[in-house]
Order: sequence, then structure tokens, then C-alpha cells
Amino acid sequence: MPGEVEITIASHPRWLRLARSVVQDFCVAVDIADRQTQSIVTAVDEALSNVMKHAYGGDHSRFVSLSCGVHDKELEFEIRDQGFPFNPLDRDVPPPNELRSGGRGLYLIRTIMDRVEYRRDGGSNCIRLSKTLDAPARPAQRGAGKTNGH
Amino acid sequence: MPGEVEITIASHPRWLRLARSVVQDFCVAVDIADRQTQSIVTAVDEALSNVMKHAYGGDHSRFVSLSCGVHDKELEFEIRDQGFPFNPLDRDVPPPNELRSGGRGLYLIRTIMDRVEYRRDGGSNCIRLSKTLDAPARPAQRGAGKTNGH
Amino acid sequence: MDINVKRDAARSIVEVAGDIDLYSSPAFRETVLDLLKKRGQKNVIVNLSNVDYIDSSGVASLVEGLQEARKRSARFMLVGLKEGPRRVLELTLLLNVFEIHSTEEDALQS
Amino acid sequence: MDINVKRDAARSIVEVAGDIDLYSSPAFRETVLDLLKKRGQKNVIVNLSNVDYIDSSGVASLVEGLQEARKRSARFMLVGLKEGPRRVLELTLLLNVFEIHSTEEDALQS
Ligand SMILES: Nc1ncnc2c1ncn2[C@@H]1O[C@H](COP(=O)(O)OP(=O)(O)O)[C@@H](O)[C@H]1O
Ligand SMILES: Nc1ncnc2c1ncn2[C@@H]1O[C@H](COP(=O)(O)OP(=O)(O)O)[C@@H](O)[C@H]1O
Repeated sequence: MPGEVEITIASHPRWLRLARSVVQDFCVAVDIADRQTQSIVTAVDEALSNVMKHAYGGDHSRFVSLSCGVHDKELEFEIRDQGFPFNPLDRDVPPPNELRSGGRGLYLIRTIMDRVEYRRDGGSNCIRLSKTLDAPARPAQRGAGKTNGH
Repeated sequence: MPGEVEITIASHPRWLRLARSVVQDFCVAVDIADRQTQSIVTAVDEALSNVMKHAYGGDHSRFVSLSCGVHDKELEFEIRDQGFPFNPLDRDVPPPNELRSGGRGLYLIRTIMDRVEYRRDGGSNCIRLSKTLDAPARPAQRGAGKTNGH
Repeated sequence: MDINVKRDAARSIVEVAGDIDLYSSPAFRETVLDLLKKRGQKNVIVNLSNVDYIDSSGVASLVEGLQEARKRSARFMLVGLKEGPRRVLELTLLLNVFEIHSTEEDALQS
Repeated sequence: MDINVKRDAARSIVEVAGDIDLYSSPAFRETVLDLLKKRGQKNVIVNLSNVDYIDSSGVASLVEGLQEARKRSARFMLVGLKEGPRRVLELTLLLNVFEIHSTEEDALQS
């Protein structure tokens, strides 16, 4: 597993709220400031919504995974689906204008995150969204010690 | 995947809060009453804590998974770890008394949930906690339809 | 998300509570467009003071409401924007496009 | 979880905010036991009015506090129990074991 927390949800929008809670709680656990957390939640939510709407074309019977990790000053979210192959970097993302009803998701993702990477991995689309933090995040302590029960 | 939502966390207690949010949000999404949700969150949290403390002996470098599902009137949570083999049904769970400092986790789990099942699956411990609902939960709509983007 | 509509001859107030996202925005969109199209309301106020989160599909619904209102020479106002939703409108370059007031009273008196 | 201790000659009040679980209970336990053991406090009040969740390790810490207090003939009181924590104490058959008051004032006057 690339991160400390991974979640898989059915591709139904009813689970987006739960996925946002996970991102929120993850950011709180690694001491990200509230304001930055809000934006990061937005970016990840837009990526998950796009998978449900576009990669799976609204089919609710599929699954989408989100892995959350932090490495030194890099906060990383990886979104994985087995849907229609789509590389978000191939697409032009002009600033949204007020007359258009859709088309703000990719813009928000790119504006909020510092890096968007795409790879096709077997039958999966894998998008990695990263954000460089001002200060190193609290270490996620993988294998960093022991907790004693009492 | 047995449920609609599955989460894997590193075996560090800092992620328990996030796991509780997932259970909470799952219960809200399938319309479980608040009071019942609170108890269910307790039971699942105790099971996850036990894995971290006992199955992994406090080693933070392992992982524990939780899958949440609903089938008609059955709410099901499956907790899976790759730690020390342990069948919670083999153990006597007397009502806790005030003088004892530990030993209330399994009692809470059994008191709150309607059914506790255990199986050893390859190298994994797999505990399933179920609760029969008074009314059928809102269907989790696996493959039940389409959402249209706009 | 819960929606409550208060309506009289002069104006409609759409009170939303909860998150507006891909799951809930279709119902929100329909409520707003109905008021303008079917009810012919000339003043629509969307109260977002109990909304912590709005995604791009929610923003799209607001934009559609605004466009529909303009087409019909109606007013379309937002009130009670919290920090999160405000920031999303800012990032999508829409903060100066909408008529935004602090409270319902301010909007009604404007 | 945040802990704040208010202390004078007569009593200590331990104000907790947040969840008491396997992650946070060691710090909570240490605070409570220190007041009784090292500081020799004769009246310890744990204010749980900002605690939504307590797990069995948190309950164990409370029980240890109570035992330690009894050993030293000190009083150990809980105030501001919310529904969730109250239910956990009820399920673990401890609701009548602790001295529980609604507010700090009630506890101080008792
Ligand atoms: N995960 C995806 N899979 C397939 N196509 C996508 C995906 N994400 C975005 N797209 C395409 O890029 C377009 C722009 O996406 P976006 O900016 O999020 O706006 P919207 O979803 O509102 O159309 C979409 O309309 C769709 O055609
Ligand atoms: N997942 C587990 N793996 C191994 N041993 C366990 C597990 N869960 C519980 N146990 C054993 O059962 C005992 C009772 O558990 P519990 O009632 O939760 O209380 P506590 O964790 O406070 O000891 C534990 O002390 C431990 O020995």
C-alpha cells in the first residue's frame, strides 16, 4: 500500500461525503492547516466525482480507490479506477468562465494541487495529486514504534 | 469486495478516529438512527483497537482493513488483520466489574452487536460483526442504476 | 442535504443545509430552476449559511440559476457564504459574478 | 484530544476536549493519576462536556483514577457527560460506580 490510509468505495455519489471525511481526517491527523485542508478535500472530491461521472459513465456497480500518504513535505493522494482510459494531462484546462455550466473540476484540481500525475497501470487509471507542504508534516510513523496496551 | 466501503489503515492508533468517521458516515448514509450509530462505532473501534494492541502487539508498521456493508436488514462490518491468530469466540467474556482496569472491549463488542463471527482466512484473522436492523436499511444500490453527470 | 423553500409573492428563499455535491446537487438545481422557470419568481435568494461544502456540480447549479434569472430579468442572490464555499467561488473566478449578501435581511433590503 | 488542568488548593478540574481513545487515553490517564499520586489532590473533577467519544481504554483510565482516589480517600467526580460516553459507562455497568454531576458548580457544591 503506498499510503497509510486507503479507502475503496462503490462508484455511487452517496459515498463521496464519507470519502471527503477521510481526506479531512487524514489532513487533521498529519497537522495540515484547516484552510489548506478545505482546498485539498475539494481537489480529491472532484477527482472522485470525475471517475464516477466520466470514467464509469454513471455506472454505480464499480469501485474507486483513494490512497492517502505523506512523505516528508509531500502530501500525496492516489485515485485509482478501472474505467474508461483517460489522461487528465492530455486535456486543455482553460480558466472557467461564468457562462459555462460544467467544466470546473479539472481546473480546481490543477489550481489547488501542486502536481497532477497520471499513469495507466494494467487495467487501471491512476491519478496522483500532490501538494508540497510549507513545513514537514507530522511523520506518519509507519513502523516507527510501538504502542503499549495497558 | 464484500461491502460498499472498505478502508485500510496503518496499525497506528492515530488512525482510529478516521476509521470511526468512516463507520459513522457509513451508518448515516444507510439511514441508521443516531443512537444506534454511536454504539456501532464503539463496537468497530474496539475491534480495531484490539487488532492494534493484541494481534499486532503494538507494531505500527502493519495494516488493518475494515469493510462496511448492508444487505437488506443486516449491517455487516468485517475487520481483517494479518496478525497473531486469535478467535474472540474462544474466550469467555464475563461482565466487566469495576475493579478491573482493562477487559471491556470484547464485552462491548458482544453486547452491542447481534452476531460476532470469526474465520481464519489464509494468513488473516477475519472478524465479522453484524447488527440486524429494525427496518430494512436504505438499499446500498450496488449496480442499481446510473447517475447522470450534467 | 436538506432544502427548505420559503416563498411569498415578492421573493423565494432557498435554505440549504448540508453539503452540495454530486450526490445532492441535482435536487438543489431542480429546486432553483423550478422557482425561476415554473413559478416565475423575480427574486430568488439562496441561503448557504448552513452549507460547509460545495463542489463544482453545485457551483454549476448556481451558475445555471444565475443564467436563468438573467434571461428572465429576475434577481438571483446568495447569502451566508461560509469560508469553504466562498473559496470555491473565488477559485472558479465567480466571486464577483454573483450578487452576494451577508444575510437574508441585507438581500431583501438591497 | 486536548487536556487543560485548573488547580487550586482545594480541587483539580481536568477539562478534556476531543475523543478519548487508544491514541489519546495514555495522556489522559497520566494526567489523572499524576494529580492523585504526585500532587496528592483530594478532589479531582473530570469535565467531559467536550468529549463526544470514549472507548474502553478511556473507561479503564477513569476506573484507575477512581481506584487511586479511593486508596487515598480522595474524591473523584465526573461532570458534563454527553450521551455517547454516558452510554458506554452504562454498557460497561459503571454508571452507578462513579460520582457524576451535571456541571462543575454542582460537583463543587456537593
Ligand atoms: N476521470 C475521467 N474519465 C474520463 N473523462 C474525464 C475524467 N475526468 C474528466 N473527464 C473529461 O474532462 C471533462 C472536464 O472535466 P471537469 O473539468 O471535471 O468538468 P465536468 O466534470 O464538469 O465536465 C469532462 O467533461 C470529461 O469529458
Ligand atoms: N484481536 C486480538 N488478537 C489477540 N488477542 C486479543 C484480540 N482481542 C482481544 N484479545 C485478547 O482478549 C483480551 C480481552 O480483550 P478486551 O476485552 O478487548 O480487553 P483489553 O483489550 O482491554 O484487554 C485481551 O487482553 C487479549 O488478551
